[in-house]
Amino acid sequence: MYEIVAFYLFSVLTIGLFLVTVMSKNVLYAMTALASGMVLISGFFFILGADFLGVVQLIVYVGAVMALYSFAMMFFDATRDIKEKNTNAGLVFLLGGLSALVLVLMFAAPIHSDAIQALYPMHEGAGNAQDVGIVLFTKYLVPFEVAAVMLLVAMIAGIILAGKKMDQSLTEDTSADDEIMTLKDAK
Amino acid sequence: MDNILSVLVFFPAIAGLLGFVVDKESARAYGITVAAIEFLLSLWLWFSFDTANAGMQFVELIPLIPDFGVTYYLGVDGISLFIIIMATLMTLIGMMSMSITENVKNMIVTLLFLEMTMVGVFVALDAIIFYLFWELSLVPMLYIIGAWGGPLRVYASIKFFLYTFTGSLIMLVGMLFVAYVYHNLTGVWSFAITDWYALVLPVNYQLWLFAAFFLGFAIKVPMFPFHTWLPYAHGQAPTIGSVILAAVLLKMGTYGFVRFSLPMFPDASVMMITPIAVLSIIMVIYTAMVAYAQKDMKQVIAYSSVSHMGIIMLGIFAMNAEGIGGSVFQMLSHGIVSGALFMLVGVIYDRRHTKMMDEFGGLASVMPKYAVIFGIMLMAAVGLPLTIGFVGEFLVLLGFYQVSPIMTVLAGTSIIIGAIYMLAVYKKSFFGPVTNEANKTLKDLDAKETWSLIPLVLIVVWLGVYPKPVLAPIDHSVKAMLTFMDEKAITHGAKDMIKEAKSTKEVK
Amino acid sequence: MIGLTHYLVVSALIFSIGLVGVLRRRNLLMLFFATEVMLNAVNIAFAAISHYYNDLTGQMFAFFVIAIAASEVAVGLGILIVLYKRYGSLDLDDLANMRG
Amino acid sequence: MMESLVYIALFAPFASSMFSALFGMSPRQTFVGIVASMLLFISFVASATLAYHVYHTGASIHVTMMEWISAGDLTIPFGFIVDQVSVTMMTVVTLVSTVVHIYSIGYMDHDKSFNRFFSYLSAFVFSMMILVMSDNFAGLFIGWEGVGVCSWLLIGFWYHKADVTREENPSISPSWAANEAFIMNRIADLGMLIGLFILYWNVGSLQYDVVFSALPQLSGTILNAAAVALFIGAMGKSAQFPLHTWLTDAMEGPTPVSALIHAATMVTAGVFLVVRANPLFSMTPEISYFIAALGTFVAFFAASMALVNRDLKRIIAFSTLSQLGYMFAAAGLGAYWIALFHLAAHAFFKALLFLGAGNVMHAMHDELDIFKMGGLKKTMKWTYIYMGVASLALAGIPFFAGFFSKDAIIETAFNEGTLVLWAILVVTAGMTAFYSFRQVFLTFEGDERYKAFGIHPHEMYKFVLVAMSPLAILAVIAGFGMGSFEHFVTKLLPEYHMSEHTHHIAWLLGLVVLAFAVSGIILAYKKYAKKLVRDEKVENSFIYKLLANQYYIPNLYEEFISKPYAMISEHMWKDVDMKIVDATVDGIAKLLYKSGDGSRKMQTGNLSNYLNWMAVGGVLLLVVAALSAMLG
Repeated sequence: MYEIVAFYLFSVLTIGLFLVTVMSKNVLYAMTALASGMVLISGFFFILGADFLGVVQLIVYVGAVMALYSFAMMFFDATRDIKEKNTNAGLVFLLGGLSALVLVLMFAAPIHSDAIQALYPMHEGAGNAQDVGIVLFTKYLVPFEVAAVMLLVAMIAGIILAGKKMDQSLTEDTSADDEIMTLKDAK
Repeated sequence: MDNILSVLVFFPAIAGLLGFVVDKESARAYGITVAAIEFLLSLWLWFSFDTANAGMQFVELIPLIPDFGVTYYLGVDGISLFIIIMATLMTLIGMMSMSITENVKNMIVTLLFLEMTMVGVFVALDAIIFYLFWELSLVPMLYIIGAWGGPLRVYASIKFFLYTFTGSLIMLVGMLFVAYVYHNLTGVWSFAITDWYALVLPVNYQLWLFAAFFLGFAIKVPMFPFHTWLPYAHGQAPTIGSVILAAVLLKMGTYGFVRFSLPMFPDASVMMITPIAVLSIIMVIYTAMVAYAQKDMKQVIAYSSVSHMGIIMLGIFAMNAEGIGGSVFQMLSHGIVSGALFMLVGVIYDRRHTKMMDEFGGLASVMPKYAVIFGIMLMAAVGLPLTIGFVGEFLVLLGFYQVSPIMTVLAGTSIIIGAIYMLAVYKKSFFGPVTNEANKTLKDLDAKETWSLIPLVLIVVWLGVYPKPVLAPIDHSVKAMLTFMDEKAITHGAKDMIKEAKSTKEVK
Repeated sequence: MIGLTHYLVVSALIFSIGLVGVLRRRNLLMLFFATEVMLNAVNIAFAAISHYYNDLTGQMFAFFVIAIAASEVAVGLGILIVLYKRYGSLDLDDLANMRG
Repeated sequence: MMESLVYIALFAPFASSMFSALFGMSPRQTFVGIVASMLLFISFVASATLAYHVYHTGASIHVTMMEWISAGDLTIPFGFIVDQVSVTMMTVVTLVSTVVHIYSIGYMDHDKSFNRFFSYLSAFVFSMMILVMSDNFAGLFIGWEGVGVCSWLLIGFWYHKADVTREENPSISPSWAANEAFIMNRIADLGMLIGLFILYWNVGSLQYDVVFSALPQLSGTILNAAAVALFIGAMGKSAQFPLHTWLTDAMEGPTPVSALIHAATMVTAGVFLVVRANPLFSMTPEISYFIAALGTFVAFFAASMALVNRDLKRIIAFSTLSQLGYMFAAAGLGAYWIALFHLAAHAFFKALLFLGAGNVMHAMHDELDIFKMGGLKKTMKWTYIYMGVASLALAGIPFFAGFFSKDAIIETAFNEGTLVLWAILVVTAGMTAFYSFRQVFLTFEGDERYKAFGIHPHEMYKFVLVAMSPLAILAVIAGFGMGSFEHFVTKLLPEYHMSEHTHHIAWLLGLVVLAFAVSGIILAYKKYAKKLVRDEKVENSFIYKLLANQYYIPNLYEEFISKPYAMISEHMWKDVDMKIVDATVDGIAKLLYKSGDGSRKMQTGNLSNYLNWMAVGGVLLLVVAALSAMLG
């Protein structure tokens, strides 16, 4: 019973929060809504019994990713409202609505195939983390390592990209920077 | 020499690469030497060719991509042998007579590369290798037209390239499909043409595949209504480009029909006799008329080329040994004669920098030697007996008569309208008084030009009087192909057609 | 009882919201947010399918999605910073210098 | 021995041609002409020896030199046969050619292309020899086309002359006339080729003996088709209506050429073909009757045009045309040997007539208008005698060659019961006598009109006159060989016997013909022998103009064939090829360019737009997937 309540609660909340993320003009609001949405999504994972995934979701998304965003935002002027020419609302909602409709139709359709069989079944009794660990470090070892390397590369890339000329302020007195000058001229 | 064919194919290309380091002044001599060696090699091929054997000879087979059945597979039979010799000969003669002075070295290298692709097309027995050389041959020709051509050269060369490329892409799809069908039926991949021959396809497959191959070949031939790239290409190309284009590159199309379409799709070929014959006849008559209306000497020859290719097409679809054999012979004859005619137009262009016939008149009295050789080639072009032009044309018309007398009469009008435009050219340019001051001081053929044309004249007469050494091997291979087609045909109509057209009626 | 379909529908809706965001926003940062939304939507679907078919593969994929999302954010933000340094803006309309 | 004679007869002219060609571009060398003439004489001697041999042994000589074309089931050798028919032709051809060669040494004396002329002339003789000697139809076709080309070269020999209007010169220019001749012959050659194809596919060979022995097994339709096709070929070469216009225009060539090619030899090739293929034509009576009727028509038609013409050579050309009509009439009626006999006799006196005309031209500085001549008998006695003799022979005056042969033809027409043909041929005989002597009298008798133009005529060289004498002698005496000739050739050709009835009244028929001929001569004498009286009224009459303009047929051809052809060609090029075919191709290319240009606007450089497009694509894919899932 509580599962139903939780599901609908989470659903409504996440959809609402993400709507805020997408529609809000203020970056801070958007980011806050996004972070809250992420937390609620981990809730879905817990309901679904994917405990480990839920934890990872919390740590990585809410912890790391959102922290990155917040730090990044320090570079930009986050308090200002974003002024942008949004795409024609009609088109956006037509496409969005259409895709939602089609996807919902597709997912709501009954699945007939009996051929779907578990490739790596979960074990009764064993905890989710244990299961995940076994599969991850046996069947998915190579992808896992590759993912690790990728994360390392991404980290270094991020540092190098963002770290150049960290000593200079981004928001104030950019005229001192020759490079920026020339680029602006070029533009 | 077991790998004579590989040597034939790659010798010019390697020599061409080495040509980059040759000194500018000696590039021409280098090119002629290489072309001469290549020509001698091809002659050697002829002498060691077993004329009694109708099948493929000098076969080389090296698997390249075994998983997909792509092999390096070369071989010649009576049909391709002489086209190869003609290709090497025309390259040699073209180089000898070449009058280009700028970037000679680049031209030589380009020509040698072109020679590789030309020989490659005619010896390839693997569809992928064939296609490779087929497409590669476009590049040097594109460069020759684009770099040494006339004022409209960019338009002409792009038109040439895109037009022929479009056709061959469709052909490629056809090839892949044949390979796919082959794989489905046998479980192995193969692109070898000889393997494909064994494939008995249902009639509807045959028709579709025939259409795909047809587009590729027909544009190259070029058949009406796909011919309009040719006048531009010829009009803008330098003399050497026109010579090679007319003599060899066009033959790739007709050769393709003989090598692919007929043996692979016998039923479809028989079904398509009438449409193709109609197109060919339109091509013969219509382009001959267009040729008559031309003011530019070279355009006349260009359109006449199309008209003659119509005769060749007709012969191929006669489905009998006379017609197909005549057709293959006519390919050689057309190569030599139209090549020579383009060279002759080049001669006068070098002197006067114009090809407009109203600029000339009375050249026969100023340039007698030139007029004589032009006259001989002209007579060969209109198919005078005892010249090379007659044998092929006669056999083609003879062969096609069995298929349809009415259409033969229509196609036969080519001997009339061919004479009309050719004689008109001759009269306008060579006869009459010398009216134009600029023509009064023209020099007759110099040694270089004479000695490049004399061999062609000799061949024209030799093969006109005694075509047997060439015709016999062709006939052998063609007969073998026809027997094979007859056995392979699945519809009764096709079987009857191929059989009936093969033998004269028994006298009761 | 909540079935697989429910989760998939929610996932589809969230995905569509993300899509709306992608379509609507011109600010690069907001685009990133929208992308995150879409990725999370997919993760829900994965987890749900994993649960209902009793198969861990879905969770595995979700892990890798998260890993990729993390690295995307790292690199992407780096690029954003560079862009901001150069152009002083993150609006796509300002960055349109590849006009054909 | 005899085989090598065959080759000598055949290749001596070839050697002569090649020898002269060696000097083709160098200045005039008299020895070239002499050597060429000698080689031709050798060929003549060889032919005569062969004739003697064949006459005595009655056997034909058959040689095969080598294989020419062999493809499929087709095998064509270079084979030559010397039998009664071909040896007759060979002797006639080489004899006339030898005379013409020697004559040309004198006639072409001042021409700078002297050597080239001999090269062409001998090449022609070579082709003609192939034509008559070949043992198969394909070989005949080689010669057939070969003589066509040589005729082209020789008609256009003075190629440097410019085109003028038809009013000034009805043949426009030598090169124009040459092209006309070649193209008209080609039209007929197509017919001939088709004939060869029909025979090949139904018989399996092109050898005369194989074809003729297989003919009885063929159906009537095939025989008729083959006969029609071959006769079309014959019509072109022998200039039968409607392909006749080239022959008079061919007079643009040097006169020896007209004598040899356009009178004695080449134009008779059509008759030769019909005679050669007599087994075929005798099996197709309808076609044969058509041939006879057409021949009769052409005989009359050409003679009518000759009545009023003022051009010395054209008159003779029309008379050639007319006589060819006689030959076809004979051949069509089944009297093949008579046709062949008339062919030979005609060759002698017509060549003589032309050479005489050449003498006159030489004397008159290439003036051809007989109204500007007259009274030349004083200075040109021998030429007058020659031309007089030739004209007597042509008119069919008793005991000259033409009398025997022509009379026999007219008799045949009577014998076959084709009285209409007979009547026309008789009338034509009278016309022939009239125009021949009109020409002779206007040229040699009467007032000396040439003086007004300041021309000083002179007789031809002695050796030329001597060289012409064999022809003159033959023109007189050839008729007496008729009996033995019949005996000779009917070993090969079907015999032809007059019925009892015809035989009885033969003298009466002969008398009728003679009466017409003599009255023609008398009429000509009365009108033209004293002096030229021009009658404005007659010359302005419609008929006179019609005849003088060759029934306006050349104009009709130009208006309704040449000009429309040129116009259609122009349209084909400029409108169809450029504006439809090529424009379609370019249109496709333009369409691609346009669509590329149009879609370039999508490339805004704005990522957001790209994202939108991507989303559109994604949604579309989704919809497609959903739809296909639903429908599939």
